[in-house]
Amino acid sequence: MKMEMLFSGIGGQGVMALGESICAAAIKAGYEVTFVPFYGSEKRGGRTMCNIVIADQMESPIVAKPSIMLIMDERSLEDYQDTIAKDGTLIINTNLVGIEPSCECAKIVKLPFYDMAEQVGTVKSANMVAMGAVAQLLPMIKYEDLAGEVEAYFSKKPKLIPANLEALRIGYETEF
Amino acid sequence: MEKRVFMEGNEAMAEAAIRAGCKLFFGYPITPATEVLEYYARAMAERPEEEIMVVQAETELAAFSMVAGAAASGNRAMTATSGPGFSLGQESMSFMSAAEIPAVVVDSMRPGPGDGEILPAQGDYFQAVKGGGHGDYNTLVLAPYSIQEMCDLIQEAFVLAEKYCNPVVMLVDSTLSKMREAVALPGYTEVPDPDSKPNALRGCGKEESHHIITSGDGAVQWGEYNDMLQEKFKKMRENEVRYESYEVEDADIVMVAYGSMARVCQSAMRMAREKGIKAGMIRPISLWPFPKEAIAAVGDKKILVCELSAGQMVEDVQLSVKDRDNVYFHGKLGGATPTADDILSKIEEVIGA
Amino acid sequence: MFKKVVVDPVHCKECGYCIKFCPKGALSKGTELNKKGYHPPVVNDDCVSCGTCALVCPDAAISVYKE
Amino acid sequence: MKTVYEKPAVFKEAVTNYCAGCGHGIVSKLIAELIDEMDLQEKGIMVWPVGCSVLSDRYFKMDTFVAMHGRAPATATGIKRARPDKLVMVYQGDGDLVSEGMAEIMHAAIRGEKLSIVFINNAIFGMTGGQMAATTLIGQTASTAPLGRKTETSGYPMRMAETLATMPGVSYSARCTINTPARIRECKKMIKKIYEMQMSDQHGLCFLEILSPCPTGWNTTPVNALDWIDEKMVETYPLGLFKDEESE
Repeated sequence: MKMEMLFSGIGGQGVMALGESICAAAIKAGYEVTFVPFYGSEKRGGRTMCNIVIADQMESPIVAKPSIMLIMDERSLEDYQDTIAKDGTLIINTNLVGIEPSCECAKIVKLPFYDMAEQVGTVKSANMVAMGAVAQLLPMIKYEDLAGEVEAYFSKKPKLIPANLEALRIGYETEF
Repeated sequence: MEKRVFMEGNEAMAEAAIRAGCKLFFGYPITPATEVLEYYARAMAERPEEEIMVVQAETELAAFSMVAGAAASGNRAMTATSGPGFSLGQESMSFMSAAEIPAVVVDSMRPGPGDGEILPAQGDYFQAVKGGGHGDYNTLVLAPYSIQEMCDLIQEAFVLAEKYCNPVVMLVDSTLSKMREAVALPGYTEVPDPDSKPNALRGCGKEESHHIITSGDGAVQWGEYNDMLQEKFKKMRENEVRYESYEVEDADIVMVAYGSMARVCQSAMRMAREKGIKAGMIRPISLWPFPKEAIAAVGDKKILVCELSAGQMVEDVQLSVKDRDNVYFHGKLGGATPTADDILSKIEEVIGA
Repeated sequence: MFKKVVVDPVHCKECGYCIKFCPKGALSKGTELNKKGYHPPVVNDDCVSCGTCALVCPDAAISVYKE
Repeated sequence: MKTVYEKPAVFKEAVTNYCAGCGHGIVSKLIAELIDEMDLQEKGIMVWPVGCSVLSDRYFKMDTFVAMHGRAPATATGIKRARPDKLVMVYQGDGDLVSEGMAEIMHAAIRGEKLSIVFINNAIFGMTGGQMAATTLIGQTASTAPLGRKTETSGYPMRMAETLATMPGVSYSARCTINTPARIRECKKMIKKIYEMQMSDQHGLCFLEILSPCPTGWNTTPVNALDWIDEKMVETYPLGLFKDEESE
């Protein structure tokens, strides 16, 4: 098994935290995992993108054809959509993406992560909703492990845990 | 074995170095090596019982000189930088090798020339392996390809530096520095007493004094001193070759790659095998000394050298084999790493050639 | 024979500081050459063992004794 | 019989490579006397520069690091941070400290490193044969300034002691010279002072600039060189104490 993923957005959206949580949960499940971050040169509001590979054995950390692509803003879609695998799934945050994807892939999922997050608290949890959605495509990761990572991530701000867990849950349970 | 943790390369390597008893760190911020300095600075602040000492130097020139001073006192010391800083550090690399100072220097490569980019690259191979400083000297150059290996090798690097009284270079790149993966952090190691090292500066009292000098006293004396150093480098060449080979025996084509590029080639090798192409790989772990014999033993198979450079290690591969026409090269410049698919296409092209 | 000032002929480089600063004018340029071609100074009986010559000597070539 | 003066025990037998009348010899001798008197052979680690004093490891029975050109304050930082209980005795000339190593001395001062630095200012590059230094006087000739240093092309002499005295990381800064017996005695007291201050562990960088004769570099005789310090140098480089935390 070897699964390549690419998550991309803009700084502040929590794309990296989302990616790291998925990696940590996959490691718990016993997989070899690599997480490679790419940042734009801007310190705030710049590009944040990560390559994640989950596999049975140690593999190249460089993602060529992601089978899961999470796109949180429009520029990311323009830059990366053409690299998606033919049998891949593209997940788009419709709140920040106004254009139609032009790539060929098996499935395109459009979800308003900001709106969904707002329903359970704050738009800041949009990345958690997105993580829940991505997790639906990762049967090898246990939901409880992912929830555990969310709790660990907010361990210093425990007040934020319930809303973020809720955001994760609605993303995970949204049907697509 | 310790539980595996999900850690960034730079931070894991810094932790492994601390556990190897390297309590003295001198550095200057530079992407993509800065996290080593930051990790050490946090450790100094948060773990007072470990007596860690970090100085953020004014330049890499100074940072390397501080490392030289601290290591000359018999204590384990290191710095971590990237190409532009490693260039400034070359005077110290030459000096430390001449003065027989054991120290560990990390160069996390990014693409040059000039300021370049902050992405992954392997363009500092010549500078690290051939000696970017002045005079005739060599340093061991170790090139890990995973975060686990970064941790294991940096611990070994201190032992090797002390064994040969010579600086050791850890040559990594932006991908390895910045990526995260699961790593079983190595434990705390035994650290020799600084005063037990033969030439450590300690305050001699009435005993024989210890001198760190690199200036000669006439052609004969300095010639003899150089011969002594060369004798030592010869021993290093004989004893410290490290590499791994993968499915070379039945291979029709053997890739040679190191560092993060080797990770990509390893995946490409598996993809090639799935397609029925008999591909293998040799991964040099020590770039100096270079695993010449292992590469020579490949015989008349085709060799494909892959690097994130315009072709630097490929020269050492060519020097290792009988037939240079059998050696093919694939490189990429500027910071983009070829994907496994790119390498697979290159394999198919070379096999067909 | 007791000597108040002993000049090490190997180290002396004939800079003349000892001669210049001797408060008694007891030192003067010697006539014998050392191996480097310098003339180490000679001392006469006016010396009072004050040590000024040793103090100013850049080569630590002078020892001074008192009876 | 009483010994008034004998060569310091810490000195080795080697004849120094210094020219006749060189100030390095006098200052080295003062340091050697202090090592004997203060019993510093075990406490002290010496850091020497590149320049005429580069061969000092041959003169002293001391643990010694001869640093790269200009890097002595950085190297000494490494040693002091690794062995904070030691007295790190740094010695630099003007080519080393003011030209090649300006960043290193300034940043050691910025950090307030616990170091004692003896700085030999002879307004010339001695070892390489009489080239202009950053400390060369205006109008002073040098092999690279055959008509004398001109401010239009080569700027102005650098006053290190005054500059460092303005810095909070510096605990002591003074300038002295060694062209008379009285001044040599005074100089020794000042060197002793900067060593004691470091050993007290209460202070930052301690700096002593010494105007020192270079008869060869100045193209004159040793005795005339001593006069030249008074005639020319002290005008640009006034003697004095610019900062002493202990007396504040």
